[in-house]
Amino acid sequence: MISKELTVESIHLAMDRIKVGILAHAEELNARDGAIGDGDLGVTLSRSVEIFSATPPEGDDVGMVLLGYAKMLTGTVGSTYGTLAATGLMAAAKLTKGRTAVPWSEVSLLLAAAGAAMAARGKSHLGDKTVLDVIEAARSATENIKEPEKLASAAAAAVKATTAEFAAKPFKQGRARIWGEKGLGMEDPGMVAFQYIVESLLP
Amino acid sequence: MISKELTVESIHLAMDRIKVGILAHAEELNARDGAIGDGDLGVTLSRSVEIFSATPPEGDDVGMVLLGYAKMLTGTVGSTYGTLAATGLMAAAKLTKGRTAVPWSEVSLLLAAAGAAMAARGKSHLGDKTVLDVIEAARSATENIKEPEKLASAAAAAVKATTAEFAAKPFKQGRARIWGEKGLGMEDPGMVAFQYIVESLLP
Amino acid sequence: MKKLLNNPVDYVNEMLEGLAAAHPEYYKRIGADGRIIVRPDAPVKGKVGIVTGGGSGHLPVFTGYVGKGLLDACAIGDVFASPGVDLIYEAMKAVDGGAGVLCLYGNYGGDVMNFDMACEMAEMEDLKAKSVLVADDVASASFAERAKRRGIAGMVYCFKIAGAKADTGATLDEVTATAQKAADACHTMGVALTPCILPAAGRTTFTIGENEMEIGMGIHGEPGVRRGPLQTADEIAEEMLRMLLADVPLASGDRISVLCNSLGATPHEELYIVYRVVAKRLKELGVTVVAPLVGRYATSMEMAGMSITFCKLDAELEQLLLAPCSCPFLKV
Amino acid sequence: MKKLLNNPVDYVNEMLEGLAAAHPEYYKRIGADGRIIVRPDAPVKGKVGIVTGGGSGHLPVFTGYVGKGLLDACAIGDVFASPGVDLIYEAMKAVDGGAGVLCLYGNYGGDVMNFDMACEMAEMEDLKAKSVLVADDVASASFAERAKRRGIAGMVYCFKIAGAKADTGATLDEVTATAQKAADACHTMGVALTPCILPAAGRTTFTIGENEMEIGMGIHGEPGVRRGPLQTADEIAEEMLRMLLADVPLASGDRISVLCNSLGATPHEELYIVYRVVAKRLKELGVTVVAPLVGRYATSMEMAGMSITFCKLDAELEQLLLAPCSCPFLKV
Ligand SMILES: Nc1ncnc2c1ncn2[C@@H]1O[C@H](COP(=O)(O)OP(=O)(O)O)[C@@H](O)[C@H]1O
Ligand SMILES: Nc1ncnc2c1ncn2[C@@H]1O[C@H](COP(=O)(O)OP(=O)(O)O)[C@@H](O)[C@H]1O
Ligand SMILES: [Mg+2]
Ligand SMILES: [Mg+2]
Ligand SMILES: [Mg+2]
Ligand SMILES: [Mg+2]
Repeated sequence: MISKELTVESIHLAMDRIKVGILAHAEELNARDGAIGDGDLGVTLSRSVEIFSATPPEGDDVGMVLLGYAKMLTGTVGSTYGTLAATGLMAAAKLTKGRTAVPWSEVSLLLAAAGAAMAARGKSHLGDKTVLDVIEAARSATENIKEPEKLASAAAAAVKATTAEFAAKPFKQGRARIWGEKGLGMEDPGMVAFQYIVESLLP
Repeated sequence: MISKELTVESIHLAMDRIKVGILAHAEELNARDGAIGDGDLGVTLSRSVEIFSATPPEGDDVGMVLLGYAKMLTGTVGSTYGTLAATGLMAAAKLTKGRTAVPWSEVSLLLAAAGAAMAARGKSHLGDKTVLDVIEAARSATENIKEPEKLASAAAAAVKATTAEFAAKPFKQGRARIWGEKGLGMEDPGMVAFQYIVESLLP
Repeated sequence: MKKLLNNPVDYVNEMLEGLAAAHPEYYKRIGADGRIIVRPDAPVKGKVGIVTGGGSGHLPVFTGYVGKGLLDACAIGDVFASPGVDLIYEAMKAVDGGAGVLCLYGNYGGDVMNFDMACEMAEMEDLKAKSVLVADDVASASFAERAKRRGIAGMVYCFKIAGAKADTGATLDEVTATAQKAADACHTMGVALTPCILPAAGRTTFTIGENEMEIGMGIHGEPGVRRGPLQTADEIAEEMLRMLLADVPLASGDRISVLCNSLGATPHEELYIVYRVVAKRLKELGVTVVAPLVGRYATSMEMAGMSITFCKLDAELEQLLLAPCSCPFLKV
Repeated sequence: MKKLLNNPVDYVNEMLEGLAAAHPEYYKRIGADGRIIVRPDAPVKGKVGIVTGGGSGHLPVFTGYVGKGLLDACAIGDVFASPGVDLIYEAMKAVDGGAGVLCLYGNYGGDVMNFDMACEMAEMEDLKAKSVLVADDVASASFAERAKRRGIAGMVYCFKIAGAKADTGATLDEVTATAQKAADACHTMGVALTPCILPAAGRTTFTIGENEMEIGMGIHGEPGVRRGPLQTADEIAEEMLRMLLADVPLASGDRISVLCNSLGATPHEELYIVYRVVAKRLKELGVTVVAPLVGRYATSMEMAGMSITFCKLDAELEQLLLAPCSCPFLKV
């Protein structure tokens, strides 16, 4: 089933799997976000993946399909996570526009581009205890990997470890920042959500 | 000390005594009013008697002195009790204007005039469980009495009995009316205040 | 609930000090303790003066509506207590520009006594005075006994309309007749959710369960029509509408104004949620809504709850409602 | 605290339905779910369009200030949540009368991201757009780090002044410069007494002890400068004034406007008690107060507490502040 290169089919397939993963953890993500934020992370992610699968973007241009998914995000709710995800997808779209197949080895590059764009959009930095830190972990773990199965498992392991590692640190961005000391020991919901996204892609 | 007839001196003297009686019971009257009304009866009565003794009206015309006291009441707070008392004093003033001495036997008549004017002002009736009922009790008990000591003791006994008798009935006027059933068993604070006023005049 | 207070004894005077400091172009303090607010240009020669009065704690009612095309003066009592007779009389004298004075106020026992007495004083000194009582609270007495109803938010329409009428140069009798027509046109239903705190007493005015509401409760906690579990906004709005429409039957083609009023804490958001139901129902009936008001127009400090007022219009009332007026709380 | 609610999911849409029904002459709903409010006459040919946006639950902020001489459109998010990027971009397109669009909104992370992204979209489609962020909350960052401050009640002055500037026919660069000058002129200190309830969550935004207050707390419960026992109104006012005057030193002869704003439940009476202290202190300093505002101008539903905003004026800002404007919540 897994194609030799990254194509629009593999993207649509990934989105289907992510949908399953997100819906299974929606309540949990709401609760995690509710403890330090406004409790909507599960809701907004669920709404997004539902829309993804209802009207997936057409065509075989990888870049345009990624852009299509990004636009669905900007068209739904205005949550931070949604806007950041749209920003990341757009950055990846720029690098893949006009291509129908992208070597799996470029995934790490796409993650790098996404992370950089998201940091600019969020005026945030690595180490701020946000989704940026797990994207960087995935980028680093996927460097030079060419097989899709290995990509997913390397990314999943790195993301999980990074999420756990950051739990002990203070939040420096978003609504969670206001909790100061109380945030110590808690995992960042945005990191956990990304972990579930990557884990849905495990073979 | 007690003059043969009602003169301005006897009025000033009565006001001094009433001041002592009111101040001694101010807290209690606040609490009684607070249970069913806005809790200001002791405060407003105290304020009134303080002003009475600070600047008693001048002259020897009984009516004009009563009017003087009435005007002090309208010039202070806007409490129901104060306005009713001012109304009663004005009615008595009308009957005594131009006279320097009024036979004690007319006290009952003055109470009748005061009560009638107050009922008109308050759009209320005998039986409504208000100060009107004790004024009527005092009027009736003082009919044809000519000696001031007897006047006070007859009035005090009647007022006390009436206050107690009405406790069992429902409030039909003022703020207390809204309490319905809960008002049963409670004495009307306005009646109790009048009781203390009359009792301060006991020899 | 918590209050920003100093010594509660100074509550009303400090509030008036701030009010006059913020809006000197609208409000001038006169009388003992500055407890009367008058228009700085009072008395206006030849214009009927309009005086109101009542207890404090209801801003913008009563004081706030002193302004151009509105009231000329307000006599101000302590929180939820009547202003004194002399204060009322002084307010009347301050605004008599030769055309007489209308006393326009809410139907509360203490206020009625004090205004009546002040009017008797005025009569003795040849100041022409008339009175109109606002008695719009549908829940407080049956239609047959309208005169016994308490005055609540409908007051705002009466102030506006009477003020506009006086501005036309109408006589005291004319202003009185129109004010009475406006008072008769107003029907209000309220719902209370929480009490407020009396500054002096430091305690709440009444108690109500955590999940209860009381339909028809008065703004000082006077008993209403029905206490029960808190319902949805739509259910509450529908119940209030039913009672209002039973009181003032409306037919297709009728024109009314509607005031959705917060008692204090209830936010604009919720008022609009309720107004939505009102607008829908009136549209179904073919009734046209003119210049609706949604906001905090007659409050009980930080009480939660709201009221709906219908002011049924004829050509005169509508024209006067839309006439210009200006105070810090209402500008047309 | 209790709310008049239906299904919390419908809270914002029902609120907007009521808002548009009550004031169709000011507000037209467009966009997905009607989540954009625009002036019915938008776009105004040749005039710079001014767009704001932000979470719901702050009425009159943000939506309420769409009106003549004020804002042209508002993109509306859920309670305390940003509006989506597309919504913002659609609002911008709806008000572009050819002179470009100014995005004028409060400095909150989510809003900044979404407005930035919308502006990038606008750039791609050759719609001229500029942004000015309101960052007036003195308690949220030091003067040296002003750009990090949150936007709170000072927004009202920025909307008013930028709206008046756009009405003069000024260019986008001019309106942007003046809006930035207004934003720089605004300094706000707040105090929170109680939280509010999030309709969807059914719980309060934060907790605070029965006899506590928090000076400088943000309107969503962001931590402030100091939490402590509730003090008197005068003490609280003096503390807030000290902080404001340290941030914006005022000298004799200076002219400022002052907004005493309730966060929702705190009644007008208490605002005036506080305003009294502000007026006294400014008078002592020889500072003239122009067109002060006292009331509920930027709220968090039924939160108790208040804020004081200083808007330091120069000749241009003062003239624009006094220029005519009209919406249901502010008329000059
Ligand atoms: N400035 C930022 N830069 C990068 N990531 C951020 C930033 N702010 C928040 N996040 C991420 O977004 C997550 C919260 O997303 P979401 O619930 O959508 O936020 P909100 O409801 O506050 O808009 C956080 O857990 C964090 O991982
Ligand atoms: N309409 C009325 N007619 C006669 N007496 C009344 C009336 N209303 C109240 N009272 C009397 O006044 C007393 C309350 O006085 P007060 O505390 O001054 O009232 P308030 O504070 O409500 O103005 C009651 O106990 C009752 O005796
Ligand atoms: Mg969230
Ligand atoms: Mg959110
Ligand atoms: Mg009392
Ligand atoms: Mg009283």
